[in-house]
Amino acid sequence: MKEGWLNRDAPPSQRGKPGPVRAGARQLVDALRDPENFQTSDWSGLITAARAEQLLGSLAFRLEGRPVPERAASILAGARREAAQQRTQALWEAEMARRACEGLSVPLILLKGTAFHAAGLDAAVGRSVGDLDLLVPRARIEEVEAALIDAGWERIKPADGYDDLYYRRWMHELPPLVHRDRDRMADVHHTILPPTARPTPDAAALIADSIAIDSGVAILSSPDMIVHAAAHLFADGDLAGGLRNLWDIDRLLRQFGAEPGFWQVLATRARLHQLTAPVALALRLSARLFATPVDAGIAGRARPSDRLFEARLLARDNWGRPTRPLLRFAFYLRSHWLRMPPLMLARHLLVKARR
Amino acid sequence: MSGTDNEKAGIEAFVPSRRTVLVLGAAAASTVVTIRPALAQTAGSVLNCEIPVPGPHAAGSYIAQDGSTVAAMTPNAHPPMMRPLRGQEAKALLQGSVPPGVNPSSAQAYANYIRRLQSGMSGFTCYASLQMPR
Amino acid sequence: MRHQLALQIGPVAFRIGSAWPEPLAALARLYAAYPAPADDICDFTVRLEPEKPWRRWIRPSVAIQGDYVLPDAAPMALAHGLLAAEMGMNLQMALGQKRFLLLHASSVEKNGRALVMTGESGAGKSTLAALLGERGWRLMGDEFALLDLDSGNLWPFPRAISLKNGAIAVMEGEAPAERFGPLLEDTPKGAIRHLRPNEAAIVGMNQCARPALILFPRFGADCAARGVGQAEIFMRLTQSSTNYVALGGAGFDALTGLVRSCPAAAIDYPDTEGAIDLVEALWSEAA
Amino acid sequence: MTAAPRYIAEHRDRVRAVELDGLVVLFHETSGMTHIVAPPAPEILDALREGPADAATLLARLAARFAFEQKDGAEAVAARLAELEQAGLVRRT
Repeated sequence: MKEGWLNRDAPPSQRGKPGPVRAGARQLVDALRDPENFQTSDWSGLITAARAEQLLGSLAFRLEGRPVPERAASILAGARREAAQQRTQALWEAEMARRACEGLSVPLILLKGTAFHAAGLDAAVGRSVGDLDLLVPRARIEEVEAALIDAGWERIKPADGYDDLYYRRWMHELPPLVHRDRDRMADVHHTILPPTARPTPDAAALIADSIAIDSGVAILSSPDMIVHAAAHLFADGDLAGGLRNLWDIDRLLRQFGAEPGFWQVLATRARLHQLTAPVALALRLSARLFATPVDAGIAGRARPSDRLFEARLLARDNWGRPTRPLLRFAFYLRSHWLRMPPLMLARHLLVKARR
Repeated sequence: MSGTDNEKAGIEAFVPSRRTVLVLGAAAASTVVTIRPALAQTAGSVLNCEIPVPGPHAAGSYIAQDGSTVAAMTPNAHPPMMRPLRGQEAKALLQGSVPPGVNPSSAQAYANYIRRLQSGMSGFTCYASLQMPR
Repeated sequence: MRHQLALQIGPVAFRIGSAWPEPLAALARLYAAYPAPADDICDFTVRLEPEKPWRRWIRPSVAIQGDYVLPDAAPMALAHGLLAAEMGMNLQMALGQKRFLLLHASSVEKNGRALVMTGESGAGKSTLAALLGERGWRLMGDEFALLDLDSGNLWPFPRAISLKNGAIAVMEGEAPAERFGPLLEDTPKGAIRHLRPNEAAIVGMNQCARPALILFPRFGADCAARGVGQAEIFMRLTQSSTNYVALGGAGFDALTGLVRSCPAAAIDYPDTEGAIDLVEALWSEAA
Repeated sequence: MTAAPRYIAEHRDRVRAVELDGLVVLFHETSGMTHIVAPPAPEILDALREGPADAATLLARLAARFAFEQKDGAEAVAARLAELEQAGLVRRT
């Protein structure tokens, strides 16, 4: 543990004037951060916001065993049951991918939710998983795709035309695959950001430092997992679903933060992957919203724009509606800006517009 | 096993008799049926849905006779539909009739496009719900 | 939201928010005798919103939003706002219900035992349940049956009955006019008119029943009944459930329990009166 | 000549089985999936639980317990194994 934990902002619950009911996403953050002291008179608003942010499963486990009104308890119990089945399905997709690629001797590195579940991390508790995200060496990606297609996965975009070309040329993953019997998607990546994005993570280093958890499957090292979560939070999309991604970061940091030497390695890896600034911002936001203990040296000083990020992450009311449309739009533009060099962005938007 | 008395059946459960005939089935037969999520049937019956032809993933493309999407202006291919098909119109198309507002010479291509929809593509849940007996 | 309404239907509570007053006024009239959620906690949120901001006023067009949405859903005319609210609630159940095993089935009760009818849409399971509900049975629900995962009992879910086309006239001859909603013409499903279940159904909305008979009705040339193998019943019920897979092992245990404890038959019928006689006959055999 | 693949079946504890007149409904805990299986699939799963086996060994195990009427037993057993593998109920060792 290093000196100077960042906590210059009081937790959100102690800032501003406490209204009788806090707006949907704020309330959700309160409940996740401090379930022991959480109280509300608007359970409907809390549940709706949690569904909208895909955090109902996480919330259900945070509030398990706490005194909760009967109907809310029943809804949360249903959410835990659903989360258990989602976990089973996510792990099964990983297992079927492993079986499909068994002969290749390519280690499949599980990413995001599937990795959390496979490694039994705290971040997995109640977490929903949509697609199976895999990282494999770029040189082997075609073999992996072929093996998956052999085992029943199919390409869902037409294998000709602009979209496929766009993926293969500019993206960090193959066009998505879907399994014909199980209807589950698989995204096979060769790095964690599109090659067009300005930061260029060191994919070889990610793979070299990965940790085998089973024969044929691995996960990223703890610091790389944080770096990936931060990259995913900011660079992938317009911060939609960002609250769930930030909750992942809080859970991961609380678990990894106690590992000896973790913070030094995190700083080194963030620099190696050219993601020092996003990692710092992720740490600051996690501390701001979830009171996560973070290393102040890596997090850096609070910036005025942190407040905009916070506002964007919390732009959801207690009817589940997205709020602050202008701020959302600004973040949408920003996401495209980050993802592509300006000329390419223009070409992309032009092609989309002409069709 | 009919005609076997209870006591004997009980024993046979543990030590299968050589007389029990096991049909291994033809190589092409199927002995495993997996239950798939059945969202579509109910969703279709509770919701009004529509299918864009083609979907946003291929916006602007023409539709070839076999239902695949091809570059705009491809000879013998059909222009995109100006508006999405309503569920009932899509159903009529799939049954071989031509709903109002659809160019009869393009109807077959559009029907084939719908048949080729896959999970994850716009209109798929609607198409899946139409597949269910109503 | 600008306009709001909360409804308790059986064990499930909804809140519906709307950008316009009309859909909720119609909904409030239709559900006049229903209680508000006792604890002010709702299972599901439905929102009726303009498809685009200006579509609140100009050619108003209602998009069905809420906790769970389908991407292919088409917006509806404001005149069909009541139907949009009903579809919104149905959609939450179909996609979001995780407390019970949800069967796309109608059900009626007698002496604490339930008759469950499921099958293809348009096979008349809804009309049959509505008719039985006026003729000495307690209507539990015309659209969804909720199987308790622990006890194996069936929960009532007595929503307003959605009558389509020919079924409207059939029920207008059975139930008093004040229980009907407005006639909605030219909806995507043709003419639709909603019917509020009778008082027995509403008062009994918290009373579970033991499933005693499952029927798969179908229009046919003659009245006929045939037995259905248990594996086929199981298969058919999984296909009429939107959450069977999501419930995992709990769903498997509940559904195999139901199939093993409950006789079933497929029935063909040429008209509703014939169907009622057939159902009553099969029920006395099963009882 | 490459060795024929050897298969193992999912452990009995991971599969809930309920017999419904002649067919067996399986809930596979590991995958969360439900399968309805007809003979000889349940018998194959049982026989494989004695230990890993290739198709020929499996056929011999089945022959020790049951009589067959058909001649192309090996081909049929291979087809059944492929189905069960696709469903994830058996896998190669």
